[in-house]
Amino acid sequence: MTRVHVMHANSNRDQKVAGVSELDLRIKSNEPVNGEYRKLVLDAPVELLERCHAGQFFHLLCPHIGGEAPYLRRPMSIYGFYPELGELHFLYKVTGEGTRALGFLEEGGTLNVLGPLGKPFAIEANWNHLVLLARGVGLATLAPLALEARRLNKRMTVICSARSPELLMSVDYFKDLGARVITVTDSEGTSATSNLETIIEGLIADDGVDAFYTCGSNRMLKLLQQLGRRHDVPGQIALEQQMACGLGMCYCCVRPFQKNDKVVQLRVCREGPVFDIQEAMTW
Amino acid sequence: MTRVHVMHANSNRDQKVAGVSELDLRIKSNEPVNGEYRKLVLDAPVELLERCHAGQFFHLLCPHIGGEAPYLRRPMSIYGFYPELGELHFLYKVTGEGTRALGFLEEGGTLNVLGPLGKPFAIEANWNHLVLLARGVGLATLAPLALEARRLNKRMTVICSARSPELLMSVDYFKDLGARVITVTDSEGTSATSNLETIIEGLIADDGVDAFYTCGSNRMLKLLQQLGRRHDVPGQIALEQQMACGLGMCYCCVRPFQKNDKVVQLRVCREGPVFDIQEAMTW
Amino acid sequence: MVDLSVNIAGLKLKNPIMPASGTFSEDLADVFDLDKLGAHVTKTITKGWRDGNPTPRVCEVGGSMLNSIGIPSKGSRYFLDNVVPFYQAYKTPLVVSISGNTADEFAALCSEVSVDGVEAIEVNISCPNIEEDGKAFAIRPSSTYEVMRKLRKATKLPLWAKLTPNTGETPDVARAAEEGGADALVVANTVLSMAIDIRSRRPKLGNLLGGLSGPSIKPITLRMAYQCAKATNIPVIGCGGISTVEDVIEYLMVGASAVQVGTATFINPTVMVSIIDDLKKYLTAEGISSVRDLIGTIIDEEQEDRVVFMEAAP
Amino acid sequence: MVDLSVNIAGLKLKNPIMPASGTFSEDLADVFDLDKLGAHVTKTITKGWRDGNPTPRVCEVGGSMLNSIGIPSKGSRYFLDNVVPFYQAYKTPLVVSISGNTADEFAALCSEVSVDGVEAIEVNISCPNIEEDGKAFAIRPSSTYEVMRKLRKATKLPLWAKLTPNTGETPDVARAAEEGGADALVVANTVLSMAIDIRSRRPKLGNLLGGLSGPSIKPITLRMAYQCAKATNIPVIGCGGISTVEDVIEYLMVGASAVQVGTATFINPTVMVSIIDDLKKYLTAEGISSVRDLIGTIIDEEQEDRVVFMEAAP
Ligand SMILES: Cc1cc2nc3c(=O)[nH]c(=O)nc-3n(C[C@H](O)[C@H](O)[C@H](O)COP(=O)(O)OP(=O)(O)OC[C@H]3O[C@@H](n4cnc5c(N)ncnc54)[C@H](O)[C@@H]3O)c2cc1C
Ligand SMILES: Cc1cc2nc3c(=O)[nH]c(=O)nc-3n(C[C@H](O)[C@H](O)[C@H](O)COP(=O)(O)OP(=O)(O)OC[C@H]3O[C@@H](n4cnc5c(N)ncnc54)[C@H](O)[C@@H]3O)c2cc1C
Ligand SMILES: Cc1cc2nc3c(=O)[nH]c(=O)nc-3n(C[C@H](O)[C@H](O)[C@H](O)COP(=O)(O)O)c2cc1C
Ligand SMILES: Cc1cc2nc3c(=O)[nH]c(=O)nc-3n(C[C@H](O)[C@H](O)[C@H](O)COP(=O)(O)O)c2cc1C
Ligand code: FES
Ligand code: FES
Repeated sequence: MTRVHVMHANSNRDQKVAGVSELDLRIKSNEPVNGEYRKLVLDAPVELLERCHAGQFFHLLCPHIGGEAPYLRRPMSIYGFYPELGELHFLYKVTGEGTRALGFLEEGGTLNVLGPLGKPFAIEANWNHLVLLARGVGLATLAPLALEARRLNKRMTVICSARSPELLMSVDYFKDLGARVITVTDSEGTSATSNLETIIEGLIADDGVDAFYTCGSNRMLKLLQQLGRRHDVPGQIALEQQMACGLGMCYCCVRPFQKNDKVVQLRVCREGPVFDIQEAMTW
Repeated sequence: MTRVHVMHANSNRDQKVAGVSELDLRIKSNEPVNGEYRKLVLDAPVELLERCHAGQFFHLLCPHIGGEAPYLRRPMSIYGFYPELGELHFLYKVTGEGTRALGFLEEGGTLNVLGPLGKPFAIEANWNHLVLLARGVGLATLAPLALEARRLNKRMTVICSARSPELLMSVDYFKDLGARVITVTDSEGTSATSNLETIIEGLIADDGVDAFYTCGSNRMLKLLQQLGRRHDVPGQIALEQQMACGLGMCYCCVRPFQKNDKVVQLRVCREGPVFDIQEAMTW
Repeated sequence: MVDLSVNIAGLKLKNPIMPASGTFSEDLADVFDLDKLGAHVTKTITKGWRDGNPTPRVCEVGGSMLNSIGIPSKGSRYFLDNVVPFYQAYKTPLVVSISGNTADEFAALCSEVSVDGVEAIEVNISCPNIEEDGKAFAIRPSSTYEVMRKLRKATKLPLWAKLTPNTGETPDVARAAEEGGADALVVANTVLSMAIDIRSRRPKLGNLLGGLSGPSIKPITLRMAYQCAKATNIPVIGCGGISTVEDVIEYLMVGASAVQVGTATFINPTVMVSIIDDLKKYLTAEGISSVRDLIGTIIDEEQEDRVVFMEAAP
Repeated sequence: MVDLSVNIAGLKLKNPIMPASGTFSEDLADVFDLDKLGAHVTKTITKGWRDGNPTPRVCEVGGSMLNSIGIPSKGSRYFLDNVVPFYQAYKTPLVVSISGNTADEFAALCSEVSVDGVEAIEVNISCPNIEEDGKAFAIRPSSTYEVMRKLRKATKLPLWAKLTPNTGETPDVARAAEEGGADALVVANTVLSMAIDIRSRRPKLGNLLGGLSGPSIKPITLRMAYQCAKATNIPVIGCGGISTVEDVIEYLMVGASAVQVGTATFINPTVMVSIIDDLKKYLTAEGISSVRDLIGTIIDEEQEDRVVFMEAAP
């Protein structure tokens, strides 16, 4: 099996040319997407964008404005990277001090970013039908994977989950990339695990599924682990953990993983944020 | 002798009506006066302005803007208080973090002020010819005294000192109040102590002088102490010292004073900032 | 109506908010009605006259401050004749902070200020003991115990021992204070620190070294308050870096029964009044009827044991 | 050209800027050329495997951070086989930080890592000594002296003793380390602290307590660097809250011969490189030919005596 796009930023330790950049990027726009999310678009050099891969993240130095004074950087998945346009996109949810501060950023200002960081999603050459399962801001992480899959001419089914239909995001984005999109919501009562199981079992029966991709949610992880074991479908999950350095130095971002019958602590920023779905541990 | 305007904010300890206010005031303007100084005009309630006296100060909570993050408040003399206009004026020199932050304040914003604080200048009823000796930002402190003297129909001579003629400030302000203004500058070689001594000796000989007022400078203090002793002219000096609380609680702002052959430490914020010229100690 | 009152070793306070010694005086009466406070705590006094330290006595350090005021004092006579009567005009209990260079001098002052109008004595044992090697009494459990024994014999009033963060043995010192007779612990004083002006190459404080106070020390003194509450059975009064109601709630949750607000009053002289109001609002919003129901409510079962052996961060 | 080189107990560093243990690793090579640094200092290792502490392992506190990483370690074997060789590709000297639960275990590891490619050993004596009462070796002069004696016998390499701020006896501990055989002092580790989340009522760190680092501790560790430089005749390496060249100059002026940069690298991973550049610019602008001419140049004659007896702020 040949893996594509698993070019870990750190793969070549001897290279004197640094694989991770720390840069002040100009803000092109920073608009609300719906009540809870905002999209941040930065002007970025092509050279940087060409080193980006789906699943990787940047570590953002959130500004001290609007009375907010976040200290540590904040990790944020690459939502989109467009070397053609010279643009780097993030999709974020305003939750605390750091993301509130991001919310104050204005066109023309700058933001200091560190990246690209972490291990990206991998798409094996012989995987043809990919199933992406995303909820909320998890979409941010899976969006560039869909773009990648499209470039590689893969078939895709994207299951988007949200609290209510109004909060569904990026449905058109995925459709435009040629994906089949299935939406489920809490308010319509379609997002329960049992229903998801039925849907995915259906996909496997109809079409065959070569790989699962998801992020963050414990409930979805459990479901995909079961389905994966049942049908021998591999998968990858992007995980989150609080970070200080983002580079692998501080060991604050570890999570437990199951590796050959042993539980090991791996760094989300370095060995992740993308991990094998069967090795990830539910919590 | 009857003293006027020595109504120390704290004179009546039992009063339940507080004598010192902490208020957010609206900024009316904040303009440069010349290269080094700026004038800040705040909208203030009449009730507050009516409690202000020349020589008193406010303790300003400088904002966290422009990358500056001053922690303690900064003491600033009242440069002007106009109950008729509802205005409180400060004249400040940008020297460090706090005053740099003040420099960023914009019309329409607010500034938190604490005051009026400290003991004001006193003008005895039988003093008729007052001599004010000021250099640099010391003018800020003496300006409202001139206004006060004018209201009391006193004769005034104001000696303004500066590095060069361009840096002389408030000359017209004092002239408009009917004062005789004498200017001396370093660049013209007229500001030396010996020349000041000649000028003041002249004033005493011609006119008689009833009181001296000055601020801050060691050199002027020495001179006025000598002249005062020589001709039995009383005087007052406004002094500066670093402050934390501004209210008299922390004892960080003490300076030594000569009281009845003993050296005592007095608080500039509470027993001052205005002190008897003969009690002040040169440094 | 929510109940803000707390009980510190028999002394009932109408609310748990009081000033920290040295950051409060009669002068604050110019700004608000001092009867709003839970208690009045005076600047530390010594028996005789003291000038205090050379200026500059304060400086700023990144969002906090250093001070080396020293303990300028007009002496106990002046204090009894002038300061105590001032506070008698208020209903709020008066707590007098005292200090001494030797245990005996300290004890003598303790008995001298045990007068009508004084409701508790805060003993500032964070000051140097010149009989031993100049280290503060509260640096070591042994010297803490000894000075507290003498102080205990000198007064019938409640004794609050004010501890220092400049020690590696907080729980032991807390226990020693309790065994020596302290009725409550005030946790804590300032952290020994320094700043220099690189242009003049001189220390920013006239006294070279000084005490760090303000937001920077909160994580340190909060940890100490937690340790002291676990280590002893006497009430802990939290102190260090408090400037908002959230800070107060943190201290109460880790086990403090009341708190002292210091440096924040310099930045915002009415901060204690705002905190009292905000505390009422918080309790009302959370549906908690008494502030006492917050004390020691930290959820730490899993981790508690670990702390016994943890005296230094790794 | 200005001369940035300094000499730490016989080890020549091309500049005085190095990373603090635990805030640096091979991974930083992704960001800049590690040969720009004065030295490489590894994360503390222990003899055997250790998992480290439960998560969350870090939290923010008002412009600084707490950590309770613990000392996750893959053990000495992994270290010698993988980490030491990585750094051999660089010309910069490698300093290995080690720790142990008992003095003997500590000494055994010390001799084990005394291999080619390692130029100095930093001994993290700020970690708990489980043989005694769980207090860190560096809290008391006696335990400092004892562990340093054993470590001294275990290696011929320069020994740098890393002290803790969680003590009331810094000058005594510094002298004890010197007498025990330390060639240099690293001053200092993090300050034991705590933070809680008032909504969940839980500690913000999985380990309950953690170490405070970043700007908040600079006044404390700067004071310690000053005390250590006065108390001993060995070089002091300043550490704590450094994020600008001004901070470095302060440490050098109070007597440090070099500095370590920790938390600032998390905020700005290239900060050490900028500081080296800024230091060159500063020296050039001031007309100082060697950085060594800054060391210990604080003007403190008048106040120096006072400090001898000052161990706690008043
Ligand atoms: C690899 C990775 C990719 C991510 N991608 C995205 C994304 O594309 N869009 C998005 O909205 N969010 C994303 N997150 C989550 C995002 O980092 C947090 O929402 C953000 O850090 C919250 O910061 P705050 O100051 O607003 O919140 P606060 O709650 O005030 O943060 C306090 C501290 O906790 C940390 N923290 C809080 N929540 C999280 C979290 N979920 N994960 C990690 N650290 C957290 C913060 O970084 C900070 O150190 C990602 C997280 C990781 C680890
Ligand atoms: C009673 C009084 C009245 C004053 N009136 C005026 C005025 O009308 N106009 C004016 O321009 N300045 C005045 N000053 C001086 C003014 O307070 C300082 O220039 C200002 O505090 C400097 O702050 P900074 O942060 O800009 O400077 P920095 O040097 O960064 O300040 C560092 C610290 O030193 C203190 N400090 C620095 N210089 C002085 C000083 N001269 N006096 C007291 N503290 C100082 C600051 O308050 C701060 O705490 C007055 C000072 C006093 C005591
Ligand atoms: C200017 C100043 C003077 C102080 N004087 C005293 C004192 O006389 N006695 C005392 O026990 N503590 C004194 N302290 C310490 C405070 O009471 C308090 O313990 C410390 O400042 C920590 O609280 P904070 O962070 O809220 O200021 C003083 C603190 C400051 C800032
Ligand atoms: C995440 C983290 C991990 C650390 N790990 C270690 C360690 O393993 N060994 C050690 O001696 N110090 C360790 N330290 C302490 C630092 O080396 C340094 O002493 C401290 O952070 C103060 O410096 P700073 O303020 O520049 O960060 C660690 C600090 C942090 C923030
Ligand atoms: S965030 Fe530092 S190792 Fe992952
Ligand atoms: S500034 Fe606090 S007493 Fe004067």
